Amino acid sequence: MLETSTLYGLLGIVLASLGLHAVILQTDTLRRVLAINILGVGVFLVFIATAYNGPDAAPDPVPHALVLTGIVVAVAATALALALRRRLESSAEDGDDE
Amino acid sequence: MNEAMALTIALPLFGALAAAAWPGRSSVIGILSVLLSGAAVTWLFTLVMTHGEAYQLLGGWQAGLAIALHADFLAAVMLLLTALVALAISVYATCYFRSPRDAARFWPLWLLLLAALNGLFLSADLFNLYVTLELLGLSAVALTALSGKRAAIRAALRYLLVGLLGSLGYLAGVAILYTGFGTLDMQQVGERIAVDPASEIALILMTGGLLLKTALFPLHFWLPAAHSNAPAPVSAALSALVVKAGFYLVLRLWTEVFAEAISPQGAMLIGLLGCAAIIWGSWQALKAERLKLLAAYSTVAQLGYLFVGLMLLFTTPMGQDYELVLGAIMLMALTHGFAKSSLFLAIGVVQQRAGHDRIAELDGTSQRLPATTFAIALAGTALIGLPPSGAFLGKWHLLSASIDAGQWLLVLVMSIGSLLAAAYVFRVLGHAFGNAAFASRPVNMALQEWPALALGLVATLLLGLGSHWIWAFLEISS
Amino acid sequence: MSFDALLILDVLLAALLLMLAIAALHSHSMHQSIILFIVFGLVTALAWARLKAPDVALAEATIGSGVAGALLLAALRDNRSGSAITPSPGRPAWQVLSVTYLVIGLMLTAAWAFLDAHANNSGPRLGGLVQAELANSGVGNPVTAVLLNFRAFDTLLELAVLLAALLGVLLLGPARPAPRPAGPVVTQLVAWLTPLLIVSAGYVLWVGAHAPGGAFQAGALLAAGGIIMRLGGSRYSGLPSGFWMRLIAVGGSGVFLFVGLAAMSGDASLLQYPRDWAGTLILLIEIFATLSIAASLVLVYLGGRPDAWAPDQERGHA
Amino acid sequence: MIDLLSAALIVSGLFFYFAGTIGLLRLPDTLCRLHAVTKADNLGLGLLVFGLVLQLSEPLQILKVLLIWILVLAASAGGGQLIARHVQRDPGERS
Repeated sequence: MLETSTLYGLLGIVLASLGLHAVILQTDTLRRVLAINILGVGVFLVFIATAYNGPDAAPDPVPHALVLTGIVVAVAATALALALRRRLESSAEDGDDE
Repeated sequence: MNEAMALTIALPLFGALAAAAWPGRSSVIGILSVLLSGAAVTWLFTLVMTHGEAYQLLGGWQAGLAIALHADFLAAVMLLLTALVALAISVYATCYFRSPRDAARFWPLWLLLLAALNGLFLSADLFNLYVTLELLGLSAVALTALSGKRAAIRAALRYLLVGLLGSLGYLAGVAILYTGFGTLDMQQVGERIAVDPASEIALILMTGGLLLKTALFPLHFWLPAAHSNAPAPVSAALSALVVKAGFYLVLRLWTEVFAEAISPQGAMLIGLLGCAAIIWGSWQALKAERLKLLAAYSTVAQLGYLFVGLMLLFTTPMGQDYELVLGAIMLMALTHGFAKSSLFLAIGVVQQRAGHDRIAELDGTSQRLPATTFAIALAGTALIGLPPSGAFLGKWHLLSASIDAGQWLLVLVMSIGSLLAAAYVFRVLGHAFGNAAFASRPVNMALQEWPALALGLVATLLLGLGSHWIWAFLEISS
Repeated sequence: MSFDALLILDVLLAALLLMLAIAALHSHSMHQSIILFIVFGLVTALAWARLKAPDVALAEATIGSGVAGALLLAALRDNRSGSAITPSPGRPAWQVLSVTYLVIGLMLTAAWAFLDAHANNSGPRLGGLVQAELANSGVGNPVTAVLLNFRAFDTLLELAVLLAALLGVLLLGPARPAPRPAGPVVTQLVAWLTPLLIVSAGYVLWVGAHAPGGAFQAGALLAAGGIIMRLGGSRYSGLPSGFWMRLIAVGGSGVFLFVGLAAMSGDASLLQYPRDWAGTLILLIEIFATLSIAASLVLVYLGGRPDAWAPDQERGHA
Repeated sequence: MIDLLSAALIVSGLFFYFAGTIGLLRLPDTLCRLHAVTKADNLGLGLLVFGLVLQLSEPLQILKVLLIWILVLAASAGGGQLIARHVQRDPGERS
């Protein structure tokens, strides 16, 4: 029987796989960062799906807190990656290759 | 006892915040924090040695709800390694980062890195470990990019993406484990692990993610660029400590959480990858034209020994042999930690003096920088595994365990690896001791030369001659 | 509403998310990819809300989709003003094929393991423990209780992660030049929205003690205010400079750590708040965390050290 | 009676949304699409909001829904204006 939490859990696994596939095979940095973020959302979905206890019961709050932490970590990492990329692009202009 | 655990994490973190808030005073704050957290680690170490393991539930909540900190012998040893290497690197860094701007950038990130390492060694909670892994990864990446050179930025970006992929793989495993077992506490998960799909896939995902971060062959592709383009003190920390943290977690997860779920084939696979790492890494190190690249590839090879040890751990029956192998792994990790940091720091001195690190042009180094050359020689001795270094004993026990287990391939690989290591070390020393005019003037750089020397001495003499306490303690505690 | 009707919504949401993810990852134009990613984030927020995770939905909409989207769009602008976009070379077919098979294999194994684990274990898990101890945590919202009390150590380290990323971004060079001044309509909109965002950040922070919300969502809302001000042409997004800026950036983890250490007296462990004070201390920590998170997110959006700041440091490198 | 009125308002609101979306998909250039989307959606949203308000009893909830309406109006006005300016600057992106 298909139920809500199973559906979202499986969706999370599929999204994570899509992200993994793209992060390995894509070559553009921006797209890789995007793929990492989608991979992260997939993993978060598994957590939240596990926490769901049906339409009438309260969900488990622990995975919710973990995912909140995960979202902030993901945005921090994204910011660092984009800053590194920007530096790489700007030094390409100056041509200071070693 | 519990204060000691909290302080080992809190002190460097506090130092990082203070150094970030007062960039003008960052060097002073930095050295002070490293000393204080070193003192806390020493305190914790003596407590663990005298009273046994320490365990604490943070916030006073019950197990499962709270995050647990756990200091056993292995954690205490890794903390001590980190504290000592960090002290040497910090002293070195006060000279290396002379401009206030560089110092203000280095210290907060370096202290965050230390806090992450200490937290990682102590944490007994699977999700908390993920957060420490990310803190470790991001601060290490930022430090790698410190020089601002294009090659360093490029290496840092790749290091970041690979690291993120690794930690998300780990996190995916944690998600599956939580689905299956409903807890994040390592001990509780360990009790519930069985040979079932959830355990197996979590084992694969978490180990895979960590191997990517630990750079086990063939997942090492990012390491040489990152380790060889970072500033010398950062390279030392990356090679000696950061990759060890990944290995430490694999060792911990395999022995404490997944022990039930690990098949002999899985252990074999890790061992074979370790063998490939030894051969490939040593060969690339031999071919390297720059000293830092040599040192980085040597790290790839040395990590291979640790994983060969891990395989032996799972093919040797419990009992005295098990402790022999575990002790050998720890000794190899310790020796490599001290020796590789010594080597990178020494290379940094050579690079600053000579303006380059091309091996073929190093002739005459020994006359200008005798202490540094001696440090390179000491570190090389430990990397080859010659007596009296700690690696000698470590390799000796790994070899005898392989012979006992009838694993002749391992014996062959470790022998070839040692020969290759001897070749690449003597290639460097041959040039360093060669007679030639050395382009730079002699300068007194005692504060920058002795950390490398001290680390080299620990790796070769102290660990080699005084390593019996490791086994003595392992026997007592079992 | 019947259970089945909602399941149809679930299936539609899942299909939409899948399509958006595939389109975002494989669209030909990067600009389109990023827009699709932002939409993906917003639809994900719907999925979180559907799974009864309103805290996560708020965070996803503000941080995961909002701030991350703004960061990505700003990064795309770097591309246009900077060097030409290098045409990305394709991978050889054997690589594509082997990676695809590997990932599909991993996906199927993981799905099988998930189904197995999910079928065999469905209990309250840690949720039961949280409910049992919630009254002792000082707050009424279980997610806030986990974040700031039961697993406060995670959150402390997470603020450190944000700080590490911020320090990394700052050392990589000066901020992007301010955008050209926006038109009158937008300027007016910004002037109008900013106070509203500040008020709603305060509300979300306050309400987080007993309802969905909290420091992270509030911090992201404040950051949104800063980002909008920047888009409206403000140079520093309303941030103070120099010492005060640094103090705000480290203040969140600083106050957190200080409270955690101060609580450590007698038998109490790190971060073991005195029971009667827990609610107050958590609010105190959250206020400073909100400011830190907001300042850090705006600073990383600016993309580096704003040029007029930190006169004690040299400008630029290359 | 109130239920009926509210349902009628919501359904007609949805119709305008539908029309706006068709316009977005079918109209030839950016400015036309913008026109369709902003005009039709604003009207649709207004009808939707009033339909919902009829269902609510607590004043605070009504206030919240009205606040959402005003915010979305402001955002779509600002956004629409930005897109239009962009098109004016780069006529190449008209289609």
